[in-house]
Amino acid sequence: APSGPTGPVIFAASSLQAPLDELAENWTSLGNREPVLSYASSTALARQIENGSLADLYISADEQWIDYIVTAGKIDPDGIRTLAGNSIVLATSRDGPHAKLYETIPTTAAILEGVTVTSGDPDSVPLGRYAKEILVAEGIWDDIGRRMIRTSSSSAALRLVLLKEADFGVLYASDVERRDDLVSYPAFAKGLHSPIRYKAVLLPSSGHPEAGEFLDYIASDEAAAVFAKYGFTLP
Amino acid sequence: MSFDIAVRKSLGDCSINVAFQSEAPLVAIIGQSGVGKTTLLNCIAGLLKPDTGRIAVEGTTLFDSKQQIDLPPNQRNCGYVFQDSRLFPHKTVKENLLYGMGRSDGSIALSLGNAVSLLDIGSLLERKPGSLSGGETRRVAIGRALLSNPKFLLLDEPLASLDNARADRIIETIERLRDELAIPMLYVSHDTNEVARLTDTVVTLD
Amino acid sequence: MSFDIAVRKSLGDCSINVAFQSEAPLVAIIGQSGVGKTTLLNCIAGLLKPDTGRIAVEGTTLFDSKQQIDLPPNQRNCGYVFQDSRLFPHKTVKENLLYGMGRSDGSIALSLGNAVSLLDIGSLLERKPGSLSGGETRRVAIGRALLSNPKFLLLDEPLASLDNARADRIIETIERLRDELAIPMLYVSHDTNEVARLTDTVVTLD
Amino acid sequence: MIAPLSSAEWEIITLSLKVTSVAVLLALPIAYGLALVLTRSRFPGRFLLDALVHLPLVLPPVVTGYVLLILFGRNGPIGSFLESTFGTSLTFRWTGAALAAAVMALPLMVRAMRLSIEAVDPRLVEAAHTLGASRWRTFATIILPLSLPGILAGAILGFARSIGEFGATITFVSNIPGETRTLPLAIYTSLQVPGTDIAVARLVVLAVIISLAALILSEWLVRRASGGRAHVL
Amino acid sequence: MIAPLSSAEWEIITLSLKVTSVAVLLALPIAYGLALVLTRSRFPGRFLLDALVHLPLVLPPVVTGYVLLILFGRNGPIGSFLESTFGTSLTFRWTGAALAAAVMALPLMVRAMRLSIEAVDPRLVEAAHTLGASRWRTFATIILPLSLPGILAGAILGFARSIGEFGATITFVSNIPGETRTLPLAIYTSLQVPGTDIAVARLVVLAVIISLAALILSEWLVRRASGGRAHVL
Ligand SMILES: Nc1ncnc2c1ncn2[C@@H]1O[C@H](COP(=O)(O)OP(=O)(O)OP(=O)(O)O)[C@@H](O)[C@H]1O
Ligand SMILES: Nc1ncnc2c1ncn2[C@@H]1O[C@H](COP(=O)(O)OP(=O)(O)OP(=O)(O)O)[C@@H](O)[C@H]1O
Ligand code: MOO
Ligand SMILES: [Mg+2]
Ligand SMILES: [Mg+2]
Repeated sequence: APSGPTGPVIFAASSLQAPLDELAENWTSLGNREPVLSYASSTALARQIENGSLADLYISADEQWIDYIVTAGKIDPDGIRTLAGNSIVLATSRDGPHAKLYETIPTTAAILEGVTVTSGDPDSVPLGRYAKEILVAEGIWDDIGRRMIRTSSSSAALRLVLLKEADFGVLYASDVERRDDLVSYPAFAKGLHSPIRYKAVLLPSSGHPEAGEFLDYIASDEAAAVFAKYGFTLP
Repeated sequence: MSFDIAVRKSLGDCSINVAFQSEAPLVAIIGQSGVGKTTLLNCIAGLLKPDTGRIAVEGTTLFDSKQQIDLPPNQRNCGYVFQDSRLFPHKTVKENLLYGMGRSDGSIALSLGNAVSLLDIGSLLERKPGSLSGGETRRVAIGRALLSNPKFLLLDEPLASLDNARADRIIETIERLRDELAIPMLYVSHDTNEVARLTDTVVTLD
Repeated sequence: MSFDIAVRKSLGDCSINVAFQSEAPLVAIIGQSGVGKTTLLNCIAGLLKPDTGRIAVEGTTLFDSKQQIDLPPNQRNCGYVFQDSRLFPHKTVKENLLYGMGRSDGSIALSLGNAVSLLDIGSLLERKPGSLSGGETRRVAIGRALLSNPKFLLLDEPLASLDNARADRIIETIERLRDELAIPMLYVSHDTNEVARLTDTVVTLD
Repeated sequence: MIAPLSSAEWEIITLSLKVTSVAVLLALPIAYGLALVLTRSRFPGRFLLDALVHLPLVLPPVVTGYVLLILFGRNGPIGSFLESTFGTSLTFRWTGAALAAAVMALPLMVRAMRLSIEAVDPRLVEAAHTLGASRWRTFATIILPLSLPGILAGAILGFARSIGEFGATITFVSNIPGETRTLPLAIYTSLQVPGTDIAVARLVVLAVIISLAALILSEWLVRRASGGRAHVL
Repeated sequence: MIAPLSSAEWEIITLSLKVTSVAVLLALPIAYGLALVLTRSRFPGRFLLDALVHLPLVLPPVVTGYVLLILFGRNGPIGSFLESTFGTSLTFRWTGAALAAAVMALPLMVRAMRLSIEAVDPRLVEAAHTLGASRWRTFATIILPLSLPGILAGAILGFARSIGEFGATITFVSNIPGETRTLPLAIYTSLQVPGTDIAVARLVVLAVIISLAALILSEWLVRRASGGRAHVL
């Protein structure tokens, strides 16, 4: 690993930064060496791994890429661990004009009539793919999909809602959960989108003795509580 | 009074201190190389600011340190043949010649055709200055100054690099301007014959 | 044979066709402005390539279109006083003077001190060329060429912009080089007195 | 790889060219004005202006995009003014992409232009003045044409930077197909999904071809402008 | 906002400055060499080289980073060579971040330098030749010093571009704290987490301060180099 005598090198999706930072701190306070966490998009990290990075652990927000790594690296798929899940909500600013409105209007279609909606880009961002599945299932994709503001990450979509540049965001529950400036509306029935799973895998190149232990730790029940604290669901 | 000039100016190690008044239309300025002749012309053209002094040509005050008059160079109506020619490299010879022609309130009304045949530069009109010979460059520079419709002329060794025949024709023109139009001129030269032919009024710098 | 030269060269509208051989160390080149004097010197210095011809100085062939000889300019060992001086603007006068001194196989062994006092440029040594007067620039250009330890000299109107006293001293030096060292020189000038004083061998271009 | 361009690819290319040309045309006069002002005088605040112009180069593009979003968003000071005055908005529109590209290209263009303006021989400016030319005429007839190489170099740099602009664009105007999904955003989008290597490669090749074409054009322009002048060495 | 710098912030700044200075020092001679070659002659392939130099400007930074990853990765042609020959690797190391920054800065530097090299008066080069100077001496004593303004402008552009480089860096060398997490990557990282506005603002201000300092330094250098020469207008 680049940093030599330190802890294992973890390549992790940016969207997991908040819980993972806390978990790494906890892990270190248990007397372990501090893991080195490199946050970037799941894509960039996967390509780096493919091209011979010395990472010990890969934690992805995008199942496609973990499958890709597992296939390309001939990794035993049994080694994949699911750390957490997530759900999708419709959110708006608490002090915006739409915060009250949608308490009284029942259907998603009615709420989203004529307003600006943002989410991840369905072509490239997992969040967008889930949003598209939901809107298709709701039968309003043809209308919304055309005018949806497609961002390059879940955090960019969140930012647009926070700035009120978009009236509504189709966002991860974990991004909305702990914010008191947003209200989320449980507009979507469960099961409208494929399950959201954050998965981790020990990379075959890993020689770090503590990498496996750290993986066990972040997949533990104790860790699940931390994920839950940040709005993630149990795996 | 053609010229009423008193200039003090320090530039690096050199300092000039000149004062003269003249009724003669053509005043020759002579002096050793490096004595400050070009510096004096630059002051009169408004490109350098004298430390103190007064510059008036034909009764028009161009500069006066006491009265705080300092006309900008583009309002001094002077035709200046620079020692280093300074043709515009991106313009053709013809465009160079025409550059100053717009000026309305000058005294020399020379046509482009006149100037071109006088200076024998007809074949150069469409060329860019970069490919001209030394003497050709000089002739175009003279033409540009003459055509700029000036009220007075500053000529800094105008005939350098010119063959005798051509130099002769240009001197004749200068004599004509001196006599017929009484255009005030300051004429810097090292050639004593040239100077003797043109004027009795000689200012020697030292 | 000091010079054995036969050059044909077309440049735009102008074409030169010169041939001369000379035992005299100093050959004057005269001719109207624009006739091709500078072009000829550039060919001899190696800056322009003649269309056809042969250039030999003191028995050394510098160019021969038949034998396909074409020495690059930096191997021709010539000291060239350019008509437009071409001092290096980013170097001091002293650095300009010393620039060519390294050349080993030349014929003029002049010391920096000699050249400086001869040309009267001692007070300019630390200045940059940008602030020199016309004549000062000229003198430094002459100094740079003389100090470059050349086997022969090309002088393109070396005395332009110089006052008589200084021009005289430089002519004396040129005469000394001509007589004592028999350095071949091509000397371009418009001044017939100058030419008459220096040589009987005159090549007229037309 | 050698299949003809799909209509989606055409759309991306025409959009990119539209955004880039508007960006360069917008930035060119502003950059030249800034270059002039930064070259000519030492007014108070000049230094701040200089720094401000450089900022988009120094800051990560995401930050520049974010700042644009805050300023030009519908709640931002400029954005709300534009909305109320002209009824238009730049956010999430191709015009916003052009603005982002222009802002990112600006510092490069200014630098190149400054270099050329500083190289204009002041003796020629003086000569123009003695010939009666006003400040303005001197500018238009001497300084502007003599600094043409810098303007061209600035335009080339600006074009290249604009056509490659990604971070500020995606942050400011998002990634909307047909509206703001320019070539770089399309490449990025394809890169995010495994198994799209061919689509990515096609788009990259297109970007290379466009930039080659632009280079050829610019070289031709430069040679025309310089009148085929010989080169230095 | 006015709290003193934390040790993490210091680490980020020193890392950024290290990466940037190595990048600029690395790119400077290469850029100048390329500028010379592209200015002086019309060898076959010159055009391709020109286009290649511009590519990092035209392509989205992610693609450039990806190409670097493929070339310099442990399995890549250059990467495996470096590994087997020198036992070192650039991937996921600050040296790789410097390489990415250098590659991204290169086209800007080359353009500025070309502008100045093309402006060198060929008559001075001829004069040097008649004074016996070889090609090499002419280069070192005439062309190089006279193109100094372009070198300085290139260095400024390169420095600014390097210190702001994000996309190619995070793609090529990831985002490893203390090793490759430069200022822009740190800003990005902070932007991902809610409630870190102050941390982001502090980092942005630091970036601004560094670039201001660099500008002041460069202006001072330029003025020294030009000997306080007067300006054009
Ligand atoms: N910027 C400057 N700094 C220092 N000295 C300068 C500057 N400009 C001019 N000088 C000096 O001022 C003196 C006068 O220069 P000027 O050009 O007026 O001379 P001149 O009489 O025209 O000479 P010449 O006949 O050689 O052209 C010269 O010695 C010159 O070196
Ligand atoms: N690149 C070019 N294109 C076209 N014509 C040119 C070019 N270079 C020079 N000439 C022409 O060639 C002729 C000879 O020029 P040259 O400089 O040799 O003249 P010269 O005899 O030295 O004149 P002078 O005494 O005026 O310096 C001139 O008419 C000039 O205009
Ligand atoms: O790191 Mo992600 O896949 O853009 O949330
Ligand atoms: Mg003078
Ligand atoms: Mg000549």
